[in-house]
Amino acid sequence: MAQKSWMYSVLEAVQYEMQQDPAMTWIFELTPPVASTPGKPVINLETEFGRKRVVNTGIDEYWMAATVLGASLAGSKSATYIPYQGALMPFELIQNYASKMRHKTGGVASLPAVWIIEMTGQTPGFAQQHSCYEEDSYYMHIPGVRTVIPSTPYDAKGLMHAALRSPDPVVYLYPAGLRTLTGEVPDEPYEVPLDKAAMRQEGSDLTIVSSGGGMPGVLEAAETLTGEGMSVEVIDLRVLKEMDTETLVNSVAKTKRLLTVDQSYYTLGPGAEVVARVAENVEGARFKRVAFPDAPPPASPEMFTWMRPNAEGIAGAARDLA
Amino acid sequence: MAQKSWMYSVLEAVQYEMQQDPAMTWIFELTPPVASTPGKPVINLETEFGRKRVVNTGIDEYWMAATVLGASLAGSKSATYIPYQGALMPFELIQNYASKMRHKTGGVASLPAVWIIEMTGQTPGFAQQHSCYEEDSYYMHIPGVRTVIPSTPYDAKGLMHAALRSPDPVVYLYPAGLRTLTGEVPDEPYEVPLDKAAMRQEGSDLTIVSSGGGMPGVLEAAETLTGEGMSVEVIDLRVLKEMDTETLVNSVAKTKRLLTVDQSYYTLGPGAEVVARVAENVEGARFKRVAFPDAPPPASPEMFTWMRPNAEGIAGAARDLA
Amino acid sequence: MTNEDNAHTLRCDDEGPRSESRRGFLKLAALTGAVVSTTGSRALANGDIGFFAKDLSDEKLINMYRTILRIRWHERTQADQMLTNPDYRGYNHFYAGQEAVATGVCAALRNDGPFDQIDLVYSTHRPSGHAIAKGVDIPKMVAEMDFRATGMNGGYGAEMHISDPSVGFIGADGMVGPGHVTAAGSAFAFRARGSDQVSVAFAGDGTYATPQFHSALNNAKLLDLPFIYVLENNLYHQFAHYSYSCPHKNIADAAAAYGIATEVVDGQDVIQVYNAAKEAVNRARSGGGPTFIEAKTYRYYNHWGAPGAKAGELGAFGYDPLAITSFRPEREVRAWMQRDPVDISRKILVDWGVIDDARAAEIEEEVKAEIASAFEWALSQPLCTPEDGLRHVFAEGTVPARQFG
Amino acid sequence: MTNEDNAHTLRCDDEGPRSESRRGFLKLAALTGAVVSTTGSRALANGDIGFFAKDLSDEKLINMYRTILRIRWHERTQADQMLTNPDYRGYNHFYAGQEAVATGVCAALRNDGPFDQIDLVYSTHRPSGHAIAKGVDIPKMVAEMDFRATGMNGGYGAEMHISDPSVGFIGADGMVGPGHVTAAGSAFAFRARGSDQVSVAFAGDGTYATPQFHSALNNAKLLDLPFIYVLENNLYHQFAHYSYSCPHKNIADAAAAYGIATEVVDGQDVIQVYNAAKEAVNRARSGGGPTFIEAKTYRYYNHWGAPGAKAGELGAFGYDPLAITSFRPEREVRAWMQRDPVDISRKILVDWGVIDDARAAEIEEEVKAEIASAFEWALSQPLCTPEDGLRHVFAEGTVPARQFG
Ligand SMILES: Cc1ncc(C[n+]2csc(CCOP(=O)(O)OP(=O)(O)O)c2C)c(N)n1
Ligand SMILES: Cc1ncc(C[n+]2csc(CCOP(=O)(O)OP(=O)(O)O)c2C)c(N)n1
Ligand SMILES: [Mg+2]
Ligand SMILES: [Mg+2]
Repeated sequence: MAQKSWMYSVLEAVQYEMQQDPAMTWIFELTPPVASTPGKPVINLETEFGRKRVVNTGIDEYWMAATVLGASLAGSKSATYIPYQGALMPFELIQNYASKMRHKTGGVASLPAVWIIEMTGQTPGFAQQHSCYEEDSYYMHIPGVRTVIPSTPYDAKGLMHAALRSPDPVVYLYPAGLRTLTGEVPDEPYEVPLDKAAMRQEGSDLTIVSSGGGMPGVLEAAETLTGEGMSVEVIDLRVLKEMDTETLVNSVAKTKRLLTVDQSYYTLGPGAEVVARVAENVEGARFKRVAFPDAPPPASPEMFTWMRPNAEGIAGAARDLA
Repeated sequence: MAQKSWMYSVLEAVQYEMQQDPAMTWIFELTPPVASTPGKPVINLETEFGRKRVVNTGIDEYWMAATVLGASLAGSKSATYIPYQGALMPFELIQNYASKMRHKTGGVASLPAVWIIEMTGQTPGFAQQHSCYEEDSYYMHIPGVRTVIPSTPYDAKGLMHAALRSPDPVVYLYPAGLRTLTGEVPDEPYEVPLDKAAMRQEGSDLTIVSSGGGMPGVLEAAETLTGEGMSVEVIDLRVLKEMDTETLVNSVAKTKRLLTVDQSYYTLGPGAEVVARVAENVEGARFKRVAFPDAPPPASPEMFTWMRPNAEGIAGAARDLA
Repeated sequence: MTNEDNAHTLRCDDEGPRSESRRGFLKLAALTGAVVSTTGSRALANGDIGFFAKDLSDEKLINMYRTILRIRWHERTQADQMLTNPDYRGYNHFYAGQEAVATGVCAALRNDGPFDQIDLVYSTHRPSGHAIAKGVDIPKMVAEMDFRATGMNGGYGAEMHISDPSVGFIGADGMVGPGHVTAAGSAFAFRARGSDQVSVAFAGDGTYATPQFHSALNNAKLLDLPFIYVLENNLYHQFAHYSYSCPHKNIADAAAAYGIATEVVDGQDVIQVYNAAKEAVNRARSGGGPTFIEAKTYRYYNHWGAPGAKAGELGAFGYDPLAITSFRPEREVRAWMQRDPVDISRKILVDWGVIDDARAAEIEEEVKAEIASAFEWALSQPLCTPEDGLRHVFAEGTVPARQFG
Repeated sequence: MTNEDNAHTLRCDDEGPRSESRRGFLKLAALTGAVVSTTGSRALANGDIGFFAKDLSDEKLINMYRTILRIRWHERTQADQMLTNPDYRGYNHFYAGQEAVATGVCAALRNDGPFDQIDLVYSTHRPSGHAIAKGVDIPKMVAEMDFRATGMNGGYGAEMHISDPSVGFIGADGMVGPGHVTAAGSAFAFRARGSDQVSVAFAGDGTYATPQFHSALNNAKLLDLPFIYVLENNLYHQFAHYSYSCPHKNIADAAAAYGIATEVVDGQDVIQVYNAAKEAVNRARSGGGPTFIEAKTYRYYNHWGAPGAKAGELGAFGYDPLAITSFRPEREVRAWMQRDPVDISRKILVDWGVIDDARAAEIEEEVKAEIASAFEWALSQPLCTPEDGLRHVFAEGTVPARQFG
């Protein structure tokens, strides 16, 4: 166990799995598979496993995703890291081809594929095309692909092990804004399950549900609210597909108040599904959603930071609801 | 006014707008812009406007969508008909480039672009890749593009006029399963607004909300339920972006029961957004969603027709809820 | 899975007793179906080098003939079902006319053995010929196409998604685009794990215009992948001539531009196709990178289903009701049918002394019977159970029903 | 909008008094920066044909020199801001080193007049040079890059999305891919409405690998569009040499394969670039279809921002902190800086007798002052109003706030 950066935690899992399986491949475009953390050896997949297995490619994210799929269909576990600029380039391949592969073959296809898809860091100033967080909804609607989104280095490593060992294709969303987080992360391999939400804080007055890049703001708001005497339950979805309905319903059955927080657009953000599932199953509850407005993120830091949900806005919405 | 087929109604609008604007272009791939209806002249855009303005292209739906965008940025109104097999091929172009164009330029871009995107007819036997209806959710999540989905020949024509006259880019979803519908459609041009849901039937016990290919089953179920003495309000969303929240909220404020029906997948189908918006605004209501399960559509007609929501299933869900 | 060890056990796909050299028959073969033209890096010093069919056993040659017949009679039987049996629910994008392409290519591949040693084939929306040539179980395929629970894919996929990895048939693909890049991805995995397997993508002339065409070829070249792109240029994509979407006469020229080895072959002559495929496979296995084969061919039916066809007769003529603004001239169809792959392969075998006319006819009768019984078996198989639609979304379990609220 | 009528009013972009022919200077010009090589359909009978710069007025030549200097001093001033002014928030993908490409190309275009008559330029993530060459208002561009409310795009877009349709600058594009196909779409509209406008896509060597490269070129050729693809090959995409993603030495070979006219030019010499662009524009306006120009060039800064740069000095050297596994050799950067586009253009003008060294230096001082005052104005402009982020989603109205529940 040691303090590890987010990227180090992820690559530690990848390195281990590549050592176990000499057929496993890794494809990258801009982000070299290199990470370091104080007191630990540098991880560099390219030099460790060589350029036949670890390939640096041109600007063609569709090809990256297709190659991982093709490798998996040929029986080789495979993963790729797609930078956020290309997050939706391979969408059709995953949505209409890969995700339906098991079903359409009646279960005979081999599919150990993992697509790590970066979400932007939402850097103020980068604007529209370089600030969107919206891909969670797109990938979450797809059946046949497990979609996960870690929010801590611990989960990032454990979900990566689980994804790489799963016979199902996995879209592993990587919120680049969380890259600066560090945390206590075991050296040994371990799995975080691909179908369970995480209860981050228990409470009885109100349930707040978020995921990925939304979590830091939610945790900060929860701290403020707790300080004000509110008993807040905080759930980190962690898995978007298949969503852990039970944890959500049990919580709101108790609190009768549900606030969802999305860093992505309001309309059909993950929060819409959370509210809908709970509304179908819990009577007499009250609901609210905090989200980025249905507008592309503008460049101006003044406009952008005002539009992005933050701890203060979340806490305000929680107070209104409770 | 005359009985017109769906396709005839649509092309009548396109023909009129192309006659008005000699710069307007049309791009197609498989579906020739030809339609006939008894007693009316055949419409053939290709022969009427020539191959410089009406282009038959290769299998490259991304190019089709990009060309329409490029034409619109150059000041030429433009439209394309993308067959359902290629429904998501141009997704990234629309999602990350076109939809953000007005915002990122601070409002200076010219954007009279219309992408007609076919949804499958959900023909039993066609299976997975050729039976998906799922694109409504993907396009609906995008800000900056108006997404509409007609369910009658009348609306199909009126929404087409409105789309072609709108300064905003429009994704016009075309449920191919409704192609066999005919209806009374005026010969003159008219617009159906790009931001209003349609109240198909008023009632006080229960609100059913659906759209596009889901409507025939809903109307059939409503008839059954009405016959049984239930007072059913039926709303056809017609516009997915921006969704007409007011109509939905007013209805459920009255009925206190909301049933949504999607022919597409349960998770993050349009129904999720409908439920979430209403749940945020109406207290003490009860909710239920009928949808295609979170599974790709299988080929076997036995499996597929059982999975697809139909009038009987909708009526059953309504009875449970009321 | 695969590791470096078994990568070096090269298996020979055409082992068995060599028949006598058939060089004497070369001239005859050249008459029946010469290579249309060659481009790119293929430069043969004389007609013999690269004529790999010279070394094929009689048994293998007869098998190729039998494969062509199986494809043909599967098509004809299914067309007749569609035209005469109101209970038949299957459909097809008929492959008749193109049989020599699938047969010649797959004859050069490794089609049985452990999954980590066989060659893989990615097919298209027109898959039945590729599937049969790669060696799938025909009765199960027929059952799949009629949505039967015991079909090759349990009734989940039907024609546009048939698949059988056990013979390396990764399968059909209803989309035009994703498949060929993904096929190159399998080739990438072979190279990464040090395997000598080969990945083959069948594709139509329509694929040229897709953006993925560039991705597949560019990366196959850059990474020198063991990848073979077999483009069946049957002149039309759906109802449009390929000149609507491609500025090249030979689409292979587009591949040659990447520095990829190319061959343009007569797709009606199984021997020419085999020779080109064998050379490509040799190149790929020995680390020489990708090959692009363009087979000039033609389909006898319309794009989809059997419109214009008559029960008991080969081919479809006249106006395709789906076409509207353009369709194929009937004379063009008839001109191509003069160079029928079944006839050509039979003549070659007879000319080479492998079989005589009587044996050829006998084989055809055997195949007809085999196909008839495949349909008989398949059409008596059980239909699917509705609830099973909720399975096979993930490797384990079922997803919940949602259609009843 | 445009209609057939005004399509025939061909306006000449370089009208005005013709200066004397400069044929005598050709040899000198050739020494300062010869065409690197030519491919495809370009075959000049002698050195004079196609040397369109011979007919340029002194005024126009001086304007080109001024444009190069404006781009250069915009870059250097912004880099200094980034390095020395802690309050400065803008960023850039610096274009310094490539100035002659944008300048030479845009000098051959129609840059003012009604929107339905000017030529359009689609730019990249590295847009400042293209924008200045096309004629945008520099102070407003500088304000936009620092997120000011009065910026060219109201602070909505910043560097990667700057746009000004009034001069035909459709704008920057943060993505690598969508832009070039869309640019071809504008060319499609020109042809459809019978306009003689031209659509130009600037692109980097990184665009070669994108699937959209194929789409753009294939359709431009098939439809003979008035489309010019200017590929600035500065050898690197991000931190990778272009040979990682492209099997061609000249990327223009890829375009030539489609049957598109191609030119490979020395991107450091504005006259060579102008000549190639003028030929391409003439071809496009007269219905001759697309041209692909590959300009061999180099950027003096790292991919993004100013790491490795020093205030007051040109260029960035040493390790790029973003690169990690690969970066550019410092000697390569210095070797390219020997052939600086500013120096080359100045020498040509002096050699041709258009200006002398003193006037050249004077012009440079004028430009420096102009740029300094642009920054001064821009950096004193108001910041944006937060609520305005909800505007410009649709043509009218605002969308609701959602961040407060
Ligand atoms: C992305 C996409 N767009 C459109 C289609 C519809 N489509 C199915 S087959 C086909 C024509 C294919 O032509 P070709 O590749 O020449 O193969 P052939 O049918 O001639 O065997 C088309 C356009 C599709 N399946 N996928
Ligand atoms: C689809 C997509 N993938 C990745 C990126 C990230 N990216 C931005 S610029 C760039 C390199 C572009 O190189 P090149 O085209 O040569 O232009 P240059 O930077 O050399 O001017 C990359 C990979 C992107 N913007 N879009
Ligand atoms: Mg074809
Ligand atoms: Mg570059």
